[in-house]
Amino acid sequence: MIKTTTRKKIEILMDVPLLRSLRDLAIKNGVRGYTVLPTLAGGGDQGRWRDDQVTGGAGSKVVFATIVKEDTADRFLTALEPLLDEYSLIVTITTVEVIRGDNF
Amino acid sequence: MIKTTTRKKIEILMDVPLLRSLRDLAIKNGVRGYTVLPTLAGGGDQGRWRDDQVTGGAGSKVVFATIVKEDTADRFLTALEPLLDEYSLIVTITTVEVIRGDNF
Amino acid sequence: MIKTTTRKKIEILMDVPLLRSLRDLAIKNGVRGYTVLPTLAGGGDQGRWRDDQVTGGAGSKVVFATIVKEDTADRFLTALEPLLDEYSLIVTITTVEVIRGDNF
Amino acid sequence: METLLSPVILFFVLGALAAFAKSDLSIPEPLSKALSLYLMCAIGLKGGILVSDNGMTVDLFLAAIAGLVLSCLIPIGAFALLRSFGKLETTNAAAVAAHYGSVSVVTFVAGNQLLTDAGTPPAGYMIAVLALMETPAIIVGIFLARRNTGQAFQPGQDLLRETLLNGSVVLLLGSFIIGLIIGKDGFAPVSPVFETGFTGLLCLFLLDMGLVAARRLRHARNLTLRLVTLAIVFPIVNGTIGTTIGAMLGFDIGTATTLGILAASASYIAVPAAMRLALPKADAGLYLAMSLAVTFPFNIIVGIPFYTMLAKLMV
Amino acid sequence: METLLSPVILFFVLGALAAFAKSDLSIPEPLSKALSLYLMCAIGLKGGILVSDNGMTVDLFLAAIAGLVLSCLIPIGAFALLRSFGKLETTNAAAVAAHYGSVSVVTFVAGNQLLTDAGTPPAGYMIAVLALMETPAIIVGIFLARRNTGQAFQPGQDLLRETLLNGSVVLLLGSFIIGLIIGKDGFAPVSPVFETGFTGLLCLFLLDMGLVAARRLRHARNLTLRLVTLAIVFPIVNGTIGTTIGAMLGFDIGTATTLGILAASASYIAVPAAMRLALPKADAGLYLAMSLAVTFPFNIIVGIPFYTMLAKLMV
Amino acid sequence: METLLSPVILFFVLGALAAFAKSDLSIPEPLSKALSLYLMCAIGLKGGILVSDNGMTVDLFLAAIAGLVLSCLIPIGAFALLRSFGKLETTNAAAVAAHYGSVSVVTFVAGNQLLTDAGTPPAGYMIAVLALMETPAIIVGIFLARRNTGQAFQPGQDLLRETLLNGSVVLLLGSFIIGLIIGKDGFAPVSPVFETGFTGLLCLFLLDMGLVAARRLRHARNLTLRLVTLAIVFPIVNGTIGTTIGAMLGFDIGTATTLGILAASASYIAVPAAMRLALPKADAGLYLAMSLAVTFPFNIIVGIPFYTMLAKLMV
Ligand SMILES: Nc1ncnc2c1ncn2[C@@H]1O[C@H](COP(=O)(O)O)[C@@H](O)[C@H]1O
Ligand SMILES: Nc1ncnc2c1ncn2[C@@H]1O[C@H](COP(=O)(O)O)[C@@H](O)[C@H]1O
Ligand SMILES: Nc1ncnc2c1ncn2[C@@H]1O[C@H](COP(=O)(O)O)[C@@H](O)[C@H]1O
Ligand code: NA
Ligand code: NA
Ligand code: NA
Repeated sequence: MIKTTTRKKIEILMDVPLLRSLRDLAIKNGVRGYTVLPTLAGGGDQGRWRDDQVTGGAGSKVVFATIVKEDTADRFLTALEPLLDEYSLIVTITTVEVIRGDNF
Repeated sequence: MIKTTTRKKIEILMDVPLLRSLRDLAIKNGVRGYTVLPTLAGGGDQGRWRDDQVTGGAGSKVVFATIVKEDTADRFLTALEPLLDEYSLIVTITTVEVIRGDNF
Repeated sequence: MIKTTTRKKIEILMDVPLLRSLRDLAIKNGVRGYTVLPTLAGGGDQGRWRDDQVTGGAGSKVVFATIVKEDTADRFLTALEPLLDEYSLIVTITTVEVIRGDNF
Repeated sequence: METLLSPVILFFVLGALAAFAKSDLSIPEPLSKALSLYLMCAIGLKGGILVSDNGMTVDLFLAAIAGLVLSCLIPIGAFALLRSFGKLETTNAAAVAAHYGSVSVVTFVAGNQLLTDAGTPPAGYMIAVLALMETPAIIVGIFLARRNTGQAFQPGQDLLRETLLNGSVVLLLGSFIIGLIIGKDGFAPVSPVFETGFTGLLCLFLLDMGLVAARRLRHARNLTLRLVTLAIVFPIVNGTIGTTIGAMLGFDIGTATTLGILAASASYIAVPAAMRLALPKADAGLYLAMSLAVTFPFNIIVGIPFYTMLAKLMV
Repeated sequence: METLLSPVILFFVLGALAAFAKSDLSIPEPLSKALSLYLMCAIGLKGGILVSDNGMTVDLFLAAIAGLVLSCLIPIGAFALLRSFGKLETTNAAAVAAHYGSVSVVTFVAGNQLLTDAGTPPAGYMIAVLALMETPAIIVGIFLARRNTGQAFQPGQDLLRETLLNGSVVLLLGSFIIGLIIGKDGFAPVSPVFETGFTGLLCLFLLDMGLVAARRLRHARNLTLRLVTLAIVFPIVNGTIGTTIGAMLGFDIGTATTLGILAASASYIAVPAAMRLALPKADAGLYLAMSLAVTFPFNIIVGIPFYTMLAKLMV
Repeated sequence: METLLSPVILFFVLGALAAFAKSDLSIPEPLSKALSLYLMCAIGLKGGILVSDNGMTVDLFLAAIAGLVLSCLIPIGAFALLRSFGKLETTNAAAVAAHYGSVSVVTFVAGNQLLTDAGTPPAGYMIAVLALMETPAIIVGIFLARRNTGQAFQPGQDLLRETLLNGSVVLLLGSFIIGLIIGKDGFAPVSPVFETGFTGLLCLFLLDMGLVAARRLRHARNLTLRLVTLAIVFPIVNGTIGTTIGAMLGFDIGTATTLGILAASASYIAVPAAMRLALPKADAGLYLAMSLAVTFPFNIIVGIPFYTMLAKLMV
C-alpha cells in the first residue's frame, strides 16, 4: 500500500473579479499552490446566474482550490473569514489524502 | 481555530439535457443552492465520450454540485434514486466542513 | 435512508499532453470509469500558468477523476507512483459515498 | 465527381482521416457551436429572403404537408425494420427511428449548394420545411417506445420545450422570419457575413464533423453490420420516396431533390438531445454513430447526387 | 420605424423572445466574449482612422470634457432619485447610479449606425469620448457608497487596475490609437474583417444580448415597478441633457445626438465588474437587470430616435 | 520601419503593453485556438494553390532537404551553447534546443506577408517545408536529453503520435493537399474567408500572442540574462545560415529569406506539447519564455527585415 498523508482541501466559490485579491491573500497566508476551476451556472438565495460574457464576465464565478496542511488551512481561513459575508463566498473544507505529502 | 460545521456535498454527473429537470427536483426537495460545473470527456461501461457541439451538446455532461444538511441530502437522494439507473447518473456524497453553516 | 457504499475518489491534475497515457495506465490497472474536468489557471513551486491556446494547449492542465474500490485505488496508485515526480502530478484521494456501489 | 473534390467535402475527409489516424486535432467546442449557430442563421435568412422575393405560394403548403407526413411515417417504417432486420430491442429501435424521421441541417446545406451550383436551386421555402421536419419524428419515436415500455420519471413539459423550442429550430425559424421581414435590401449590410463567408465557414464546420463522425465510428460499440446496412438503406429508400413525392407534386428539380434529401437525412442535433431526456435508456453511441458516422457521409457523397439524378428523370 | 426592422434589432428581439419562451438557445460564452472584443477593436480602429483623417480639433477636447463632467454628475442625481423615489438603500443606489454615469458600447454602436445611415454620422473622436466615459462614474459610485458605510477589506490597487485597465477600455483606446497610427491606407488590408463584417457580427452579438437581457428580466428578483420607471426616466433625462449640451457646444446633429446617447446609456461591462469588487454587497441581479434588460432595449428602440429628433430641433 | 507600423505588429504591441500593465484583457482560449486553426488552414490552402499553379519543381525537394537538415542540426549546435554559455543542465538544454530546430507558424506568416507586400513573395512550396520542419527537431532533442539521463516511463507510441500527428501539422499538410487538389478555381468560393479575412484575423491572433508573450515574460522565473542573449543570438545565427543556404541553392529573394525565417524561428506549439510528454522535467516556463517572449518578437521586429536584407545582398 502506497504511503499517503492527510491534508485539507479548501475550495472557494467566488466572483471572477475577486480572484486576484483572493489569490494574493492566500499566498500571503502560506498557501504554496492552488488551481482555479471553471463553473457554468448556479443558484442560491440571491437568485440564479449563468456564465455570461455579454457583461464581460462580471457575473461569472470560479472555484479556487488549494490543498494545504491543517495549520495553513487555519491561518488562511481565519484571514478569509471577514470576507465571507461581504463577498458571499462559498467555502468547503474536505479531508483528503495526498501522495508525496511534503509537497503541500 | 475557525468554527466549521459538517455538511454533505452531493455531486451528480449527468447529461446536459437532464439539467433542468434535475435542478427542479433538487429545489423541490429542499436544496437551497447549487453550482453547475463543466466536464470535458469521460469513459465507462457505455464507452467513451467527449464534449462535442456538432451534435448540439446532446452527448455533453455536467456536474451538478450542492452542499446540504444531512436530512436534505437524504430527502433529495431518495427522490433521486428512481432516476439513477434510468439516466445512468453518477452520484457521490462527500462529508465536508463549511464555514457559516447556517447558510446551507 | 438510502443505501450508500464507501469508495475512493482519485483526482489527478496533469498536463493535457499526458492525458492519453494516463488514461491507458488507469484502465490497465482496473479503472472502469473516469471523467476529465477542465481547469483555468494555477500556481505552485514552478510558477504560475493559465490555460493558453496560443501554444496549442501545451501548458494547459486537466483533472482526471475516477471513483474506485479501495483495492483498485491501491493498484492504480502504485502503478502511478513512479510518474508522480517525473510529471509533477498532483494526486488527491477522497473517501466518498456512492449509490449503486456495484457500478464502481 | 467534381462535387467530391469541392473544398467542403475535402475538409470533411481531412477531419475523418485525422480522427482515424488518432491525431489530436480538435476543434474547440465553442467554435463548433458558434459555427453551427452561424449556419442556422445564414440559411434561415437566405430562405426568408427568397420567400420574401417570390411571395408565398401554394407550393409552400404542399411541401410543408409532404414534409410533415414523411417525418411522421418514416419512423414507423424504420422502427419495424430496426426491430426485425436490425435486431434492436424496442427502445433503441424507437430512438434510432426518430432520427431518420427528422432531418440533418448540414446535409440540406450541402445539397442546396450542389443544386445551386448546378443551376437548379431549390425553392426558398424548403428552409421552412426543414425547420418543420425537425421535431415531429421525436413525438412519433417516443410513442413507439412507450407502447411497449413503462417509464418512471416523466420530464413531460421539459421534453416538449426541449423539442419545440430546441435552440436550432428557434434560430432557423427566427432567422427565416427575419429574412422575410428584411428582404433583399435589408440583407445587403449583413450579407458579407451571412453569404460571402458561408462556404469558407462551412469548410471549418465540416472539418469538425469529419473529426466527430470518425471518432464516433471508432468508438461505436454496438454498431453491427446489419445496422450499418440499414443506415445506408434508409436514406436510399426515404430519399427515393421524398424525391418521387416532390416530383408528383409538380416541384422543380431542385425542390423535389431537396424533399428527397430531407427525407433521406437523419438528425444529429435536435433528436439526440430529446432522446437523452425522453428515452435515456437508448444507446446514444448507437444512434449518433448511425446518423452521423454512416448516413451523413453516405448522403453527402452518394445520396445527394443520386436523388438529383432521380429528380431529373422524374420532373 | 424602419430602424426597428433592421436585422440588428430583429436579432435582438429574436434572442429576447427565445429566452422568454425558455428555449435552450444559447450563445457559447467564448463566442460572446470574442464578439465583444471584436466590436471594441472595430469601433476603436474606425474612430482612430476618422480622427487621423480629420485631425484633432478643439471639438475633441470640448466633447471629452463634456463627457467627463456628465459621467461624474449623472451618478449623483441618479443616486438621489434611487434613494428617494426608488427606495433603494445606500449601497445598491450607489452601484446602480454608477452604471448610469458610465456608458454602453453597443448602444453607442447602434446609434452610430443609425446616424450614419441617416447621413449624419458623428465625429470619429466620439469613440475616444466613449472610452473616457467608461470609468469615472465608478469612482463616484464608490464614493457615494462609502460616505455612509464602512468596509473591511480594501481591494484598493486591484480595484483601480480593474477599473482603469479594464480589458474593454484598454482594447477600445488601444485600437483607437492603432487607428490613428495606421490611417486609412493601413486600414485597407484589415477592413474586410473590421468593417465589411461589422453589421453581420453585430447581429450575432445582439442575438446574444437579447437572450441575456430577457433571462435577466425573467430572473430579476428585486426589480420593482419604481425601479423600472427610473430605468426609463434616467435615459430620457440624461439623453436630453447630453444632446442639449452637444447642441450648445456647436456640434453637428450626429455628434450632439451621440453625446446624448452616451449620457443616456448605462454600462453593463466595466461597471458591473468593478462593483462586484468594490461594492460586493450591492445586488448584481438588480443593476444588471436595470441597465441591460430595461435601459438598453429602451435606448435601442425608443431612445436613439428620440435624441436624434431632439438634436435636429436644436442644432 | 513601415513594417513596424502595420496593424498586425501594432496589435501585438497592444497585447504586450496590456499584459505588462496587468490589464485583465484576455482572449477567450477557444477563440485563440480557433484563430490558430484558421491560420493553419488558410496558409496551407494558399501554399497548395500556389504549388498547383506552378507545378512541383526540383526546388521543392531542395528546399525540403535543406529544411530537414537544418532542423536536425540546429538543435545540436544550440544544445552545446545552452549547456556551456547558457549554463543549463542537460534536460533543459535539450528541450530548449528542440524548439529552435523547429519552426514558428506565425513568424512564417508575418514574413510571408512582408515579403509579398515588398513584391518578393516566397514560393508556395515553402509551406510544405514549414510543415516538414515542425517535428524532426523533437526527435533530436529527445535523443540529446537521453544520451545522459535515464527515464522510467516511456510514452513511446503516444509521443510519436503527438509529434507526427500533432493537430497543427495535420491541418497544415492537409490544407496544403486540399489546396493542391482544388486549385485556384476551387478556392474562389472559400477565398472570402481564407484570403480576404486573413490579415484582420491575424491582428486578433497577434493581440493574443502579445498578451501571452508578455505574461510569460513577467512570470518567467529562470530566464537569466545569458539565456535571453542566446534567445537573440540563435535566430540571428540560424537565420543567417538559412538565408545563405537558400541563396546558395539559387532560390529567389523571398524564398531564401523564408528559409532563413524558418531556421531562425522557434516553435511554440508542436514542440512544447511533445516536450511536456517526453521531457517532463524540463522547465516549460523557460522554453516557452525563450521562444515566445524573446525570439518571436525579436524575429518579428528585427529578424525578418534583417534576413530580407541579407537575401537581397546574396541573391
Ligand atoms: N448549498 C450550495 N451548494 C452549492 N453551491 C451553492 C450553494 N449555495 C450557494 N451556492 C453557489 O453560490 C452562489 C451564491 O449563493 P447565494 O449567495 O446563496 O445566492 C449560488 O449562485 C451558487 O452558485
Ligand atoms: N468510476 C467512475 N469514476 C468517474 N466517472 C465515471 C465513473 N464511471 C462512470 N463515470 C462517468 O460516467 C459516464 C457514464 O458511465 P457509464 O454508464 O459507466 O458508461 C462515463 O462516461 C464517465 O464520464
Ligand atoms: N497545494 C496545491 N493545491 C492545489 N493545486 C496545486 C497545489 N500545488 C500545486 N498545484 C497545482 O499544480 C501545478 C504545479 O505545481 P508545482 O509543481 O508546485 O508548480 C500548479 O500550477 C497548480 O495548478
Ligand atoms: Na429524414
Ligand atoms: Na450614461
Ligand atoms: Na528554427
